[in-house]
Amino acid sequence: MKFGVVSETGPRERRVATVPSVVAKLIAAGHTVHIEQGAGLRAGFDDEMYRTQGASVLTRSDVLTQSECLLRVAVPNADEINELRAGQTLVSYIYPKRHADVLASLAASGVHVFAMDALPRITRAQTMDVLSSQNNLAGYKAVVIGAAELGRIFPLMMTAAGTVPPAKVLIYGAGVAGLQAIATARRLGAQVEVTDVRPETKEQVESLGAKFIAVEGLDQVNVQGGYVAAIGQDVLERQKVAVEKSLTAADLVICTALVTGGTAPTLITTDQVSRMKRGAVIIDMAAEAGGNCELTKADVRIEHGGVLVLGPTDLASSAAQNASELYAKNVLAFLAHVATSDGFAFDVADEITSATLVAHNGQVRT
Amino acid sequence: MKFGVVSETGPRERRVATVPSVVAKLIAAGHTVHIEQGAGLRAGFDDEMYRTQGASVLTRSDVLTQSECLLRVAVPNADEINELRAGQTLVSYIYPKRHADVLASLAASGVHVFAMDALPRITRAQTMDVLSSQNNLAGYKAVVIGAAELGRIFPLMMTAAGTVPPAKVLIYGAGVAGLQAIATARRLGAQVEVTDVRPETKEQVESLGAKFIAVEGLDQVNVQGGYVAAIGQDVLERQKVAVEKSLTAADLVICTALVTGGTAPTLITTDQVSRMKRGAVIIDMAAEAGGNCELTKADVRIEHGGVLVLGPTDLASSAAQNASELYAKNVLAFLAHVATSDGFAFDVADEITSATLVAHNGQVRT
Amino acid sequence: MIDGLLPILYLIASVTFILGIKMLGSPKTARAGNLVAAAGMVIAIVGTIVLYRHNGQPLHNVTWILAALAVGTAIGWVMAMRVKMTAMPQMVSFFNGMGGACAALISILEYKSAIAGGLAASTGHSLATMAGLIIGAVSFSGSIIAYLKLEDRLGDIRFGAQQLVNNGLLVATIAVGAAMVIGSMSGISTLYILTAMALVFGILFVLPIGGADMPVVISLLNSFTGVAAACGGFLYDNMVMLIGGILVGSAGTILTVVMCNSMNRSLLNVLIGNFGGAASGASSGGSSAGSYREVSAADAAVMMAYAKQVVIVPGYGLAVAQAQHVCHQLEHELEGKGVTVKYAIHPVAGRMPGHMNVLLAEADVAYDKLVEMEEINSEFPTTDVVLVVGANDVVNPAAKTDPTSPIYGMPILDAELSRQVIIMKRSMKAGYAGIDNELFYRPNAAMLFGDAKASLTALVNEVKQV
Amino acid sequence: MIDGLLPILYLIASVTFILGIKMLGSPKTARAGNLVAAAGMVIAIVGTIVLYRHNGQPLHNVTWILAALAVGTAIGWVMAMRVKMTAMPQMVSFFNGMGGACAALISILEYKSAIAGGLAASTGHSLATMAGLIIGAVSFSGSIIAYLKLEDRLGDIRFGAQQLVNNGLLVATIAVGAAMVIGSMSGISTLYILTAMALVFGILFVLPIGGADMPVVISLLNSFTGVAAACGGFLYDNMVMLIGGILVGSAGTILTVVMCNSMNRSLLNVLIGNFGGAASGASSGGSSAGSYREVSAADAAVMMAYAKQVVIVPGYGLAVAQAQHVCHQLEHELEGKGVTVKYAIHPVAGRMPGHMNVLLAEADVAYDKLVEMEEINSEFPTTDVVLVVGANDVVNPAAKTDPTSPIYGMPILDAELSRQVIIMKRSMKAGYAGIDNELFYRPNAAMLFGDAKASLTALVNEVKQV
Amino acid sequence: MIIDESTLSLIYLVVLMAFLGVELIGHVPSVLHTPLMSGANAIHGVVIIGSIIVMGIADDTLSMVLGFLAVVLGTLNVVGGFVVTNRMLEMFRRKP
Amino acid sequence: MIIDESTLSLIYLVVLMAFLGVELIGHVPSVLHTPLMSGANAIHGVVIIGSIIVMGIADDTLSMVLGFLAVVLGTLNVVGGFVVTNRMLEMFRRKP
Ligand SMILES: NC(=O)c1ccc[n+]([C@@H]2O[C@H](COP(=O)([O-])OP(=O)(O)OC[C@H]3O[C@@H](n4cnc5c(N)ncnc54)[C@H](OP(=O)(O)O)[C@@H]3O)[C@@H](O)[C@H]2O)c1
Ligand SMILES: NC(=O)c1ccc[n+]([C@@H]2O[C@H](COP(=O)([O-])OP(=O)(O)OC[C@H]3O[C@@H](n4cnc5c(N)ncnc54)[C@H](OP(=O)(O)O)[C@@H]3O)[C@@H](O)[C@H]2O)c1
Ligand SMILES: NC(=O)c1ccc[n+]([C@@H]2O[C@H](COP(=O)([O-])OP(=O)(O)OC[C@H]3O[C@@H](n4cnc5c(N)ncnc54)[C@H](O)[C@@H]3O)[C@@H](O)[C@H]2O)c1
Ligand SMILES: NC(=O)c1ccc[n+]([C@@H]2O[C@H](COP(=O)([O-])OP(=O)(O)OC[C@H]3O[C@@H](n4cnc5c(N)ncnc54)[C@H](O)[C@@H]3O)[C@@H](O)[C@H]2O)c1
Repeated sequence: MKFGVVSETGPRERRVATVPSVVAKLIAAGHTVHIEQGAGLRAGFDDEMYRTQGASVLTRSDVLTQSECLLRVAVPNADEINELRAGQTLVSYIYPKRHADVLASLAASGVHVFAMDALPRITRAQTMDVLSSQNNLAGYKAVVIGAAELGRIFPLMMTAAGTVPPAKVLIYGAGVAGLQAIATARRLGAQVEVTDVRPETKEQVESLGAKFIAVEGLDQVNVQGGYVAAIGQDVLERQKVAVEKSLTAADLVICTALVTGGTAPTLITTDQVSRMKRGAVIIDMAAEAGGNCELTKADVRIEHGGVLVLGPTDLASSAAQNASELYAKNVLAFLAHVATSDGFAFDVADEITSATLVAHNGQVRT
Repeated sequence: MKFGVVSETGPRERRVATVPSVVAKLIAAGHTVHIEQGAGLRAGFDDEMYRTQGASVLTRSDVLTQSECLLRVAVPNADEINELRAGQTLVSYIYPKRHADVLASLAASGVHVFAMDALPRITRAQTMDVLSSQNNLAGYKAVVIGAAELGRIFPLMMTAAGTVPPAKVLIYGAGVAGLQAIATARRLGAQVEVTDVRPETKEQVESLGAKFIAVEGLDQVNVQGGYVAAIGQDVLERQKVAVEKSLTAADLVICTALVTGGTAPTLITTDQVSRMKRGAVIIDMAAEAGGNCELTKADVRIEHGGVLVLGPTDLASSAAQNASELYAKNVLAFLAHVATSDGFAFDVADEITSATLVAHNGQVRT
Repeated sequence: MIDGLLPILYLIASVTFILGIKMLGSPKTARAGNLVAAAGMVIAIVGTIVLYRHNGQPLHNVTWILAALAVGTAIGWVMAMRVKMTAMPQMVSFFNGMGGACAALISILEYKSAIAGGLAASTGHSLATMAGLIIGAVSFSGSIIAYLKLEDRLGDIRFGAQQLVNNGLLVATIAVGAAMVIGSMSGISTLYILTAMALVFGILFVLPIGGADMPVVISLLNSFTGVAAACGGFLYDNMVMLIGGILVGSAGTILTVVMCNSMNRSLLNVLIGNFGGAASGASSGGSSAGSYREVSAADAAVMMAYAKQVVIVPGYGLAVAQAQHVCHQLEHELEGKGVTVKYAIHPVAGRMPGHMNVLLAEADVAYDKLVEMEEINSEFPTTDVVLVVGANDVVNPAAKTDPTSPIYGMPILDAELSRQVIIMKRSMKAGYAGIDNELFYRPNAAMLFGDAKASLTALVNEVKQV
Repeated sequence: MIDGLLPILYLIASVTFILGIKMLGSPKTARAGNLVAAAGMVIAIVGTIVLYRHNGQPLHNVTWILAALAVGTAIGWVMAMRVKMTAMPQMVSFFNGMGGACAALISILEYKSAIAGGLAASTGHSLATMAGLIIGAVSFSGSIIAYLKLEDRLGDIRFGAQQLVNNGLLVATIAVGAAMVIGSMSGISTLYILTAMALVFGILFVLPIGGADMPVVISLLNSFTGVAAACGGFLYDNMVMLIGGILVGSAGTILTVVMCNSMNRSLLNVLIGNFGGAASGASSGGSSAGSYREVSAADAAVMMAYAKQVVIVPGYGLAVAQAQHVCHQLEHELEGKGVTVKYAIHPVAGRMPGHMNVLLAEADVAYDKLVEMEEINSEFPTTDVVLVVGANDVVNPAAKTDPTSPIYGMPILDAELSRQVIIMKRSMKAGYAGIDNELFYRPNAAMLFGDAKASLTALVNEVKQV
Repeated sequence: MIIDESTLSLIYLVVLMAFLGVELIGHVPSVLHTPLMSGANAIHGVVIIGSIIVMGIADDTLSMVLGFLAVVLGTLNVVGGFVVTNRMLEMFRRKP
Repeated sequence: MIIDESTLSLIYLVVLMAFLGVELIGHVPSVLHTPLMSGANAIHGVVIIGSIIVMGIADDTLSMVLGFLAVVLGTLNVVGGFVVTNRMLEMFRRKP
């Protein structure tokens, strides 16, 4: 099969959908790989590296015309959708629920679409799970960037000039990103507190040496396929009360909470931010999904009463090299599941295929 | 005595020369403290906090006219020197060797100057040692900012999407900043290698779990008062050869090497940078002193063949809150040594006083 | 009056027995200990044949004695060399029975010659004779039954009033024995009846006891035989018999108790617990999937300390127990003993990507000890011991064999291929995927239950002592 | 023929001695062990007075016996209660001497009565008599000399051919003793000469030995007295004397060897090393500044395990040794024993600001266990043990007392104020500031030499076993 | 009750041996339980000494036959016991 | 050499007791060396039994006097020994 990879056009998107080592494996599996000139530069891979592994490095339009299947990272914008033609297949992030319009126009153009973000959270799909691989890096980066922004250091330090107490980090949501954020903040020496609504997260949080903020009634939270489907308003209220003290004492807050379909619950109100410490920083990883903090605006620096609120959407992308490698390997594993050297060959009834194939033969599938 | 603190004017300077908790101590010791409105804001201290501890919050000109002694952080620029009047005392960073002109004009204006950076490296002076307290924070921040800039993560991670190898960090100079950089990079999971020319640093580096790059002939290096005074050219050559492999493999390079008088030896040539990995980052903490890397320009982002060279001069300042606290406590300890509630009272023969009093009665002292 | 050399030889032999028992208690010296005791035995036997004087006369029938020794040696040697490693316990039981029979025979002969001599033997002498007879006979028949049961030629046999019958028979046997000691009963036929009673008691005593408890019973019978041998020592005022016998009697008794303790049961419970019908030993658990073995920290420690390569498979349980530091310490201790230790890191072990990396880095485990799944999988067949610490799904063979399993298709760590797998977890509960793990029931697998931190700490202590 | 009850009482007493010695070996049971043995002793004494039969007759002179007991008890009790803790070793030596004298007296009386009875005593009997006499007398005079030397009433006395004289006298004494055993010498005056020779030998034997080695010598003399007591047991066919004596003889000998080992010396070296003139024991080091004590890991462990509060002072050496993980483990073990453990963090410990924080955080030490200097300094006076791990300058009192010192004026951790300070480092070398540390020579300080990681590991092991 | 002196010594010996036996079995790792049991088993084979004596002083055929049997059985116990123990301990051979 | 039987038992007893003594002194922390020595010291005071017997069967004054002395000395050994040991062990009282 002929795969094509073009440069990502988003200004903050530094990733690339495939990397040289994966190119080699695709070619070994009998595929062909076309890649746009300079597509990997921002992730640390130059054309020469791709060429050595057997990819043909072409112009963007050549890649687009000569490929049967396009591998991408970011959700395509209108221009990019227009570049595609009917019968081509697109493998990319889509967030079909959040970007119903994008999906509709892709389907309308007759493009078959596999949404990598729609993979079911099952054991078998773990090697393909881009959400895990990318959120993991993002969780790490969120803490590192938070630490860089913060006017304090993380670890306790007893020095000749006095004792610097450890920074207090509060993390909302102990999913993939949240857990890695915990680990990273702990490594740097911060005191970490965590709130989540899935009951099993308590043990997981503690397994990383952080403190879980107890909220009653978590057993009533409805969890489906690993995602929080519904939380009672009363639980959210109790959570707000339980977290209050930690929030006002926090130096850095990392928000990662999402519920089904990738939308973000509002967990920090403007009023609460006003009560936070001067100099505190909030990194809202849920910004793309609306943010866990009322004040969050995606990719905008907001200051509110001495508190900095950041909503970076390019966290994984900021670890472009690793992120591209892992994304490419996820896609490789996914392609092994749905494609042969002669073209796609999949069973729509298969759990993985069914969930990811969001547009097929001009139809949006749900 | 009447102490005054004005806002720092440098655009990147977020620190403030005293903090509320230290104000309280100065007042308890019988002094008066005037502080410019908003001077502490960027470090996370608002006027109210100062006022509560007993400082009078005034306009800049009021502070300047009413104070006998001004406490500052950054080396004053020409405008700031003009604000001072004869007979006033200035306690600040000066770097008398590097800024002979500044010192000369301060002396010419009849200002008495204590250079906090000129403290002797003796045990007794440890509580006053601003270089230690600030470089320590800077060392931490350099790594954190490096980690934020880097397109890779630091720790080894074995995941379903593949293994991410640990980042390789190379550190030049294992002084105060270098050691803290080692500790921080190690905490985050990087593999750390270090080069220094003072022989005793080997053990110190290893005591932090990092690898010391062996260079022969270090016993001939001339160390005076904790500073490297002279290194033979042959040692530098051998060092360059020994480091080469680590440098071309490094993801992040932190430069902290300084020699007597705070000037920086050139340790990384442009040619060497060209051989480094695409995506690597160099944080040159010696930028203010000229930089350890040939390409370094203070506070300018430079890219060279996919390698990013940063020369931040505001690293300690980026941890403004802690940095201000520690600086203020250093100054407090220093003042306890040279001042009483009735005014300065010092013995010029005293090792500490003699070394720090760089301008007195219109004369530059050396 | 005894000639001076033989007692000295006997003293030397006694000392070798003491040393032997002591040395058998530590893996480092056990082999040597056995040989030391054996050498002492040779000294005692040869010394007896050559130097023993009865009423000033050397022993008669030396040819026959040597013939008997030759026959016994040949049979014993062949049997001992032929037996499979798995059949060792029954072999020990068999040999123990032989010793018991020998003691009983001596008593019978002694009684006969006492009658023949017509001398009124002293009470002590009679007591030793009767005790040797009864204990030896019980040990003989009991051991043979234990042997047959372990060989699976005999099942557990229980009947209604078994305990009552046993106790009754025991009391009767002792009563008859006592009567013969004080002289209110006598005669060779009474003696045969007494022997028969003791033999029957031995049979009934062992019959109902379950297979898992057999080692304890054998150990008990072993100490019985020791006491019987000591009785022989009394009869002949023979110090080496006395000392050897008592030593085995007391050490054997303690060993029996220790064995019960390490099964978390009392001796009484082992001996009469069987009548309750709860015959399955605590040392093997049952489940729908089969039965599993448990292993003690001490045993695990010995296995690991004598291994060439140990691979540690960390999982989510390591994180839950926060046992990473102890785990690192175990690695350290093992390496100190010349064992190669590696960590097999499964890509999804734990609950977040890189979970094990974070943990082990925290404990300062060197990066180059962490081996990726693909790489380590080829090493398992040559690995002596795999220590699974709080992992479950990542070593579950169902991922390869059971298409209906939710983890089917996930690559796993092939821990099962190694010589021995020790699994540390708190219970037989499932892991994240909620499914049973067949590995736990494999013959080369054994469970070490408990919180991983506690278990690892115990293991470290034991390894230090090996 | 002996009446049946007394032997049983003796057996009980013997068993209490065995148990007592065993229990004295572990801090947990030591007190109880002493009482158990004492109880056994009471049983043996009372039993003897009441039940002993000599030719069928009870003992005469019971009033006098009781009087003697009363006198001895009164004196012994008062002496034992009055003695200062620091003078314990010489007290033990004194009491040991009394035991030796008692044994010697018995031998003398026995010999006299043998002569009086005119019976040719058996060789064994004579052997026991002479051995008891010689050994008892040596033990008596030696112990008294040891007592006087420890009381500082006597210095080390050496002269030219001392070793030659000693050996000669020893040979002569044994020769005379042997001659009396085989009968080629005899007579009460010869006996007195023999006694005198033994007494003189005891004196000469102990005279040259240095103060630091005295405990070893006392222990040796102690086992001598044990053997002398056992000789008494032979004389009277008295089992409890025999067993008690032999037990002390053998256990005492082993103890002596163990004591030498823990000083890293051989027994021979202790006993004859003094003749070389190198009298200063290895257990106390010398330097210009004074002398320091060393402490073994085992002792340090016991002190710490029985402390209420232990404060650990980490320094640069902890980092160099990379011993942070073991240090954390020690904390854990001690807390497990109910000890409060804190870390005193000096602001400039190590080589970079926050060095100790980085280290201890790596080992997962809880932040709230780290106490700042100002805060912990007030706690030292109520701290039982301070463990200084590879720190030096930060606990150097010169910072407060010596204005010429380069560290003068630096605030320090007042470790010296605590009850006991244990310092772990590799040598007596100086730290960063390059100056000697007076703390190491304080009476409440003791050095535990070695790499901090190795020392801490040893300490952890010992603490576990306390 | 009257006990003669040599019996008394024996009683002491027995009690003390029992103590010694108990002391010897201290902390034995349970992998060594079976070998230790087996080694002890071989040691009580010392009862063979008794059967040798019986045979050595036997004068009637029955005694000879029974004695012969006893010696054979005792030898089995001794030889089999030590050999089996040795085989069990094979695993503790130090690795090269 | 001819040894009588009761002596033989005693020899055995001595050898075995020696073993037992050695076994008993296993791993003793060195803080316990002095108390242990002191306790052992008290135990060998059992020699007092001998002196009591001597006194109990003494018939001349010299024997009485020497016996009396021996008993006093032995008692000193026993009582002083146990009391001193007990005092040394005071520190091992478990904290409350
Ligand atoms: N790595 C990831 O990113 C990720 C994310 C989500 C899910 N997962 C899933 O998580 C699983 C990971 O496999 P795994 O083998 O690491 O874990 P696992 O299958 O969940 O098994 C962990 C085992 O540890 C034991 N355990 C828990 N606490 C313990 C303690 N304190 N001491 C001793 N044992 C303890 C539990 O048994 P007892 O209760 O009997 O003690 C449990 O069976 C996989 O199924 C994977 O798909 C992984
Ligand atoms: N914290 C800072 O920022 C900083 C910076 C520069 C200088 N300093 C200075 O450094 C000193 C710090 O005091 P400190 O007490 O921590 O250190 P120190 O005074 O240097 O003493 C450290 C001691 O540790 C011992 N040691 C070294 N390696 C060891 C090992 N492997 N095992 C056991 N012991 C070992 C050494 O004794 P042996 O050789 O006998 O083993 C040495 O005496 C102060 O003088 C301070 O002024 C501090
Ligand atoms: N078995 C597999 O194959 C597999 C693969 C990947 C992830 N997972 C699991 O799926 C789960 C979800 O991971 P994710 O990172 O994608 O989750 P997510 O992105 O959907 O949500 C992030 C976290 O936010 C939490 N959250 C929701 N509402 C909240 C609230 N009001 N307050 C605080 N927290 C709130 C969720 O519980 C979740 O932990 C995790 O347990 C992960 O381990 C399983
Ligand atoms: N005792 C005290 O009171 C005290 C206080 C503060 C610092 N100090 C000590 O003073 C020393 C200097 O600390 P600093 O941070 O101010 O040093 P610095 O800023 O002068 O230099 C930084 C480091 O660069 C190193 N360097 C110089 N030339 C180099 C080269 N060619 N290659 C590699 N490295 C090179 C130096 O050796 C030094 O380690 C440290 O050892 C510190 O611990 C002592």
